[in-house]
Amino acid sequence: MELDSLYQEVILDHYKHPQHKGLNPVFTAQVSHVNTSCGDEITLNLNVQENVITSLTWDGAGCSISQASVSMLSDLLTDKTLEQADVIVKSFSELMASKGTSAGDAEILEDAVVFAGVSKFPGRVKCALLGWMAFKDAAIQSQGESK
Amino acid sequence: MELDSLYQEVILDHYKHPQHKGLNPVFTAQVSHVNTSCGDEITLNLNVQENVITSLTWDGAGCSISQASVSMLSDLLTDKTLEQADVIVKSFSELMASKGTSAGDAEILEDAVVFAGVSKFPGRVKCALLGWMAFKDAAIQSQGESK
Amino acid sequence: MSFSVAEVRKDFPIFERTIRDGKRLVYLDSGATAQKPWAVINAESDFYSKHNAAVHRGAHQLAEEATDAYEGARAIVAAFIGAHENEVIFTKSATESINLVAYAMGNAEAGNRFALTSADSIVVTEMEHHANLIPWQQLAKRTGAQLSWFKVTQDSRLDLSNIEQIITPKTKVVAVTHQSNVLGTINPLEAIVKRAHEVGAVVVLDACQSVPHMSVDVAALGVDFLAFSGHKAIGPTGVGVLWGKAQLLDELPPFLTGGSMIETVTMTSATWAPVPQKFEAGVPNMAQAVGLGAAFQYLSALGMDQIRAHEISLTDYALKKMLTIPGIRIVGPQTNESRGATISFTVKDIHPHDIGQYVDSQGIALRTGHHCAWPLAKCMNVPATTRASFYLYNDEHDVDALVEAITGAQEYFGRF
Amino acid sequence: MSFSVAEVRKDFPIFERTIRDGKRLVYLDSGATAQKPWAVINAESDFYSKHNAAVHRGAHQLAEEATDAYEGARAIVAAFIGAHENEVIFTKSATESINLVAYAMGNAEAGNRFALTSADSIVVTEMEHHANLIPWQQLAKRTGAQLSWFKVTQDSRLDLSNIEQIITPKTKVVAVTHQSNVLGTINPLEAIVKRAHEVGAVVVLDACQSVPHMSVDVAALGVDFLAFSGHKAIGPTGVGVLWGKAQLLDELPPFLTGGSMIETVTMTSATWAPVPQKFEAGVPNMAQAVGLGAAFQYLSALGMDQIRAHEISLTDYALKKMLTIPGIRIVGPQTNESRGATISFTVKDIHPHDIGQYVDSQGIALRTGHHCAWPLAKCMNVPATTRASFYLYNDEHDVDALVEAITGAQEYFGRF
Ligand SMILES: Cc1ncc(COP(=O)(O)O)c(C=O)c1O
Ligand SMILES: Cc1ncc(COP(=O)(O)O)c(C=O)c1O
Repeated sequence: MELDSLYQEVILDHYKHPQHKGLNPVFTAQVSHVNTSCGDEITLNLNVQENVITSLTWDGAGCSISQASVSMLSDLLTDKTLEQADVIVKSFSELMASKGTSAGDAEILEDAVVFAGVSKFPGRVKCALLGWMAFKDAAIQSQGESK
Repeated sequence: MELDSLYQEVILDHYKHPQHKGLNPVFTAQVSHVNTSCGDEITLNLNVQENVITSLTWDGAGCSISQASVSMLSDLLTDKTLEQADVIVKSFSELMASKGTSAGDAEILEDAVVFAGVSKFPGRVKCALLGWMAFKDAAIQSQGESK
Repeated sequence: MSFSVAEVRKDFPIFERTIRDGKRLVYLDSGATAQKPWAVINAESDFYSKHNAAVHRGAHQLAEEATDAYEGARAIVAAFIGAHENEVIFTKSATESINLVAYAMGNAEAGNRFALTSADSIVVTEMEHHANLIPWQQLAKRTGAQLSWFKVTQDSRLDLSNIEQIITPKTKVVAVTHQSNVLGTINPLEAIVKRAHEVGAVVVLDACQSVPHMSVDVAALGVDFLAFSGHKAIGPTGVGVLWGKAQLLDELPPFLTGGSMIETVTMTSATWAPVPQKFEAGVPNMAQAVGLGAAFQYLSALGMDQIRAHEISLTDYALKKMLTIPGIRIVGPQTNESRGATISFTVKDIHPHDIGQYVDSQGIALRTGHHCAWPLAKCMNVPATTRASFYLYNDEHDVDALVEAITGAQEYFGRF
Repeated sequence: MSFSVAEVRKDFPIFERTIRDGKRLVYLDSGATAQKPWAVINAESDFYSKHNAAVHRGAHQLAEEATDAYEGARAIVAAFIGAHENEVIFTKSATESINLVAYAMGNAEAGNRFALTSADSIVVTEMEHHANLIPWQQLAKRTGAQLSWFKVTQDSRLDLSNIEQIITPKTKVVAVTHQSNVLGTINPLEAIVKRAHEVGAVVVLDACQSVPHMSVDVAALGVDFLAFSGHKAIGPTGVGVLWGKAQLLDELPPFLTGGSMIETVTMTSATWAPVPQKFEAGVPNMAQAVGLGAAFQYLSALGMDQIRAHEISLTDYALKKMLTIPGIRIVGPQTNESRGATISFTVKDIHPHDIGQYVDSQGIALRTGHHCAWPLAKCMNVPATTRASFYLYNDEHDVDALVEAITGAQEYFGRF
């Protein structure tokens, strides 16, 4: 079933067992984003020390895709440098814009390549990107502060 | 030709030789009306003495239909009482709303029954009514003043 | 029901197509926009291919025909809602209709009955669609007027217990929806209209979800303005209606300005044409107005009372069947009293968006989210809902398909 | 010309009908509204019969298809005028587009670059259509800003000799038409844009009469906002476009408020979605936007430069032939320099309305009156004119028919 390419096991697994959920009170940037078409909300707390993401935690309510996506995002980016994070975010954004034509770069995205299936569902791309866009903002804020 | 029912000889005659054109400076009411869709303008000076229209003069610029119509209006109403005028105006308004189905009451409207042809041309009904609507307003004003 | 849904569906070409690899289309999203019968599609095409010209302007045959078609549509719309022709204004949508009233009030100068100051208040409700909320928020902001609102009770009804405190002698306008696009609740208008008129306020009714589904008579309702969209009433997109009482429309300043709404114009000033022209600046959405006329002729031929009866019986069936699904919560009246054929719901442990996606894979179209009524979602304590909305082309098979799909979704997402 | 008018006419169904008892339709009123090819009519029908759903909202296949069609149309429109997609806003008409800018500026608060006070000025011209005049009069009235204007010379051109006195450091906005809908004059924009930007003002271009007839590139023109209507460009009624520079649209407050243009909403406040959604409240005129996309595809396939060349040669022919008629006065440039295919005229001793009526009896559609540019009529010292406006489906036979009919009218009204 076509639907299975959207709701991959890994995605539903992250949805049911979200990683890094619960906001760490120590952070260098806090950002809240909302999906205006459905109301999904996510708050991210990002902590950057000497250019390294020492913690990335979140809270929010939303559909399986938005929740699983932010869960994987946190997993992937924790302990990475901001430059490494940037590469990963770019790669993920490209994958989501691919309309099902890309399989994703597993070297960079690891488990998150399962979102390749989501890119076939234009209505859900925004869900998948919600946490990632929030992270982008948070990273800019953190850099602004460290300057 | 269908057009001939619009441009009757009497109408073109009044257009070329307008009656009562040129404003009489003595009046009990002065009213200006404009046809918003084409810009035709008419100013009426109405003089009512003891309920009788002693003079009805006008000035303006417009198409053959609007000019001929106000010319005939002045001819018809001069020396009539306001009550007689009211009957004539009602009869003319009904004729113009008839969409070509009425021949008009020649007893009341005299020459103005030629406007029966105009009622077939929805775009021109407004032209024919321009002076008559102005007269209606002027009559109300005159009555207001004599009260 | 006194018409055959199977026959009705034949008039709607979209049901000839299939969805998601050959599945039957089950369209349960008429609350967002309705499907169109050939009668409407052809009315637009015919206008373009045979009578197209700018109305009210040209001195030629096509312009006469186009004007007749356009004004004929106005007459049909007026008759449909029990109004006078010159009280019907064509807009592009209900959203524009409501903005028109709000902006025009904002244009009113001191002395005009619509002029608002910080001494005045505007009343809305907690169940309004954003289209009947934000324009009033903005008007309040521009004029300094105070915004107050009726709350929604936990059983999905307007809380009118404090009506005298909400609608006060300061109130100039009360904007309320006839039927909630989320809950399905049909609001009792009598008390609101009575109290509003008592204090000299006008009532603006958002009739988006009522005019398409039941017989609405503006005189009987007693409201002062009424707004709806053509596209939710099997009419074309790009056309809406604002109805207002003739005398009020006379006093209301214009909104959009430009061609065809003027009397005279100089470089520095202008005066206005009479209603309805005053509110229809520019070359209007002629083909769409004509299409809306065709839509109302189609609906009238079936009979609005028949359509309402059909929807009541379908809602009965749907409520009963849906309530048997374990973990379901109907967000809206649980019974079929004073409610329309719009059923919002949540399912335990499955996000509304995921429900929507699963049922879509089964060929069923419905909507998920806050349905442009975010404050209402907050007050019902749901982040979002899934909404099924029924119309004249839906039947019990569609309900069955929905119930089956919800159960399927529970299995699908219960896999782990 | 490099396309065949005879072939083009076959694409436009209206030319299959006859007028006034069997006469050939000679349609010379495209300046008011253009006729529609099957490609446009069918694009609307197809949308309704196959893909109709509310865009951006539903989580179902039809909603995805409708969104693709609607956003695809936006991309076509953007490409057609050399713009970025997110700079193209669908409105109902040029009239709405211009009102949008004027009202949104009126909504700007102190500190916003668009905020106007009595220390500011707004500049228009004496040849504006009411749609690009009255909204600015009203904005001036609401904000206290001063309204100034460029005059029109007796040879039908903008008098820019005093440009430094008209556009001053106080000027915040200059609203000007690309081509006059009465005179046919095409305005030189370079000097206006340069001076406006020098003083920090934005230029709003009314492109109603240019976009349908010539290739228009917003970047090359250097203007800041541009408005036009779909229906004059062989597109559907009920759709217009506002283009604006991305950064300016970002800073401009919203106009119509309601669904789909918000980010978050509470009972008392709201924040806005990014452009273009910020300016598209409510369920949009989807089928009409899609139809406009089809219109621009049709025009692009013929080639806008070819269409312009065709119109230039037709105007050449018409001007020469019409000037041979005794008693005729062309109200507009007498030569074919910097002018479009719109020719207004008067005929000695015959009122324009009567000319229009007579030529209509011959199957020829044109327009009489002030053409929604009343101040211009006053300044050209005519109570009204008769206007013939040509487009891609007109040819020299149509001009011949017109000239013959004018001569016929002279005979007809010369009877006495
Ligand atoms: C130059 C010009 N500007 C504005 C308009 C207004 O366009 P619309 O009536 O389609 O809004 C027109 C046409 O009527 C026009 O010719
Ligand atoms: C209750 C209600 N009001 C207003 C609207 C706005 O209608 P539109 O988007 O057609 O302007 C809608 C539909 O979206 C609605 O359901």
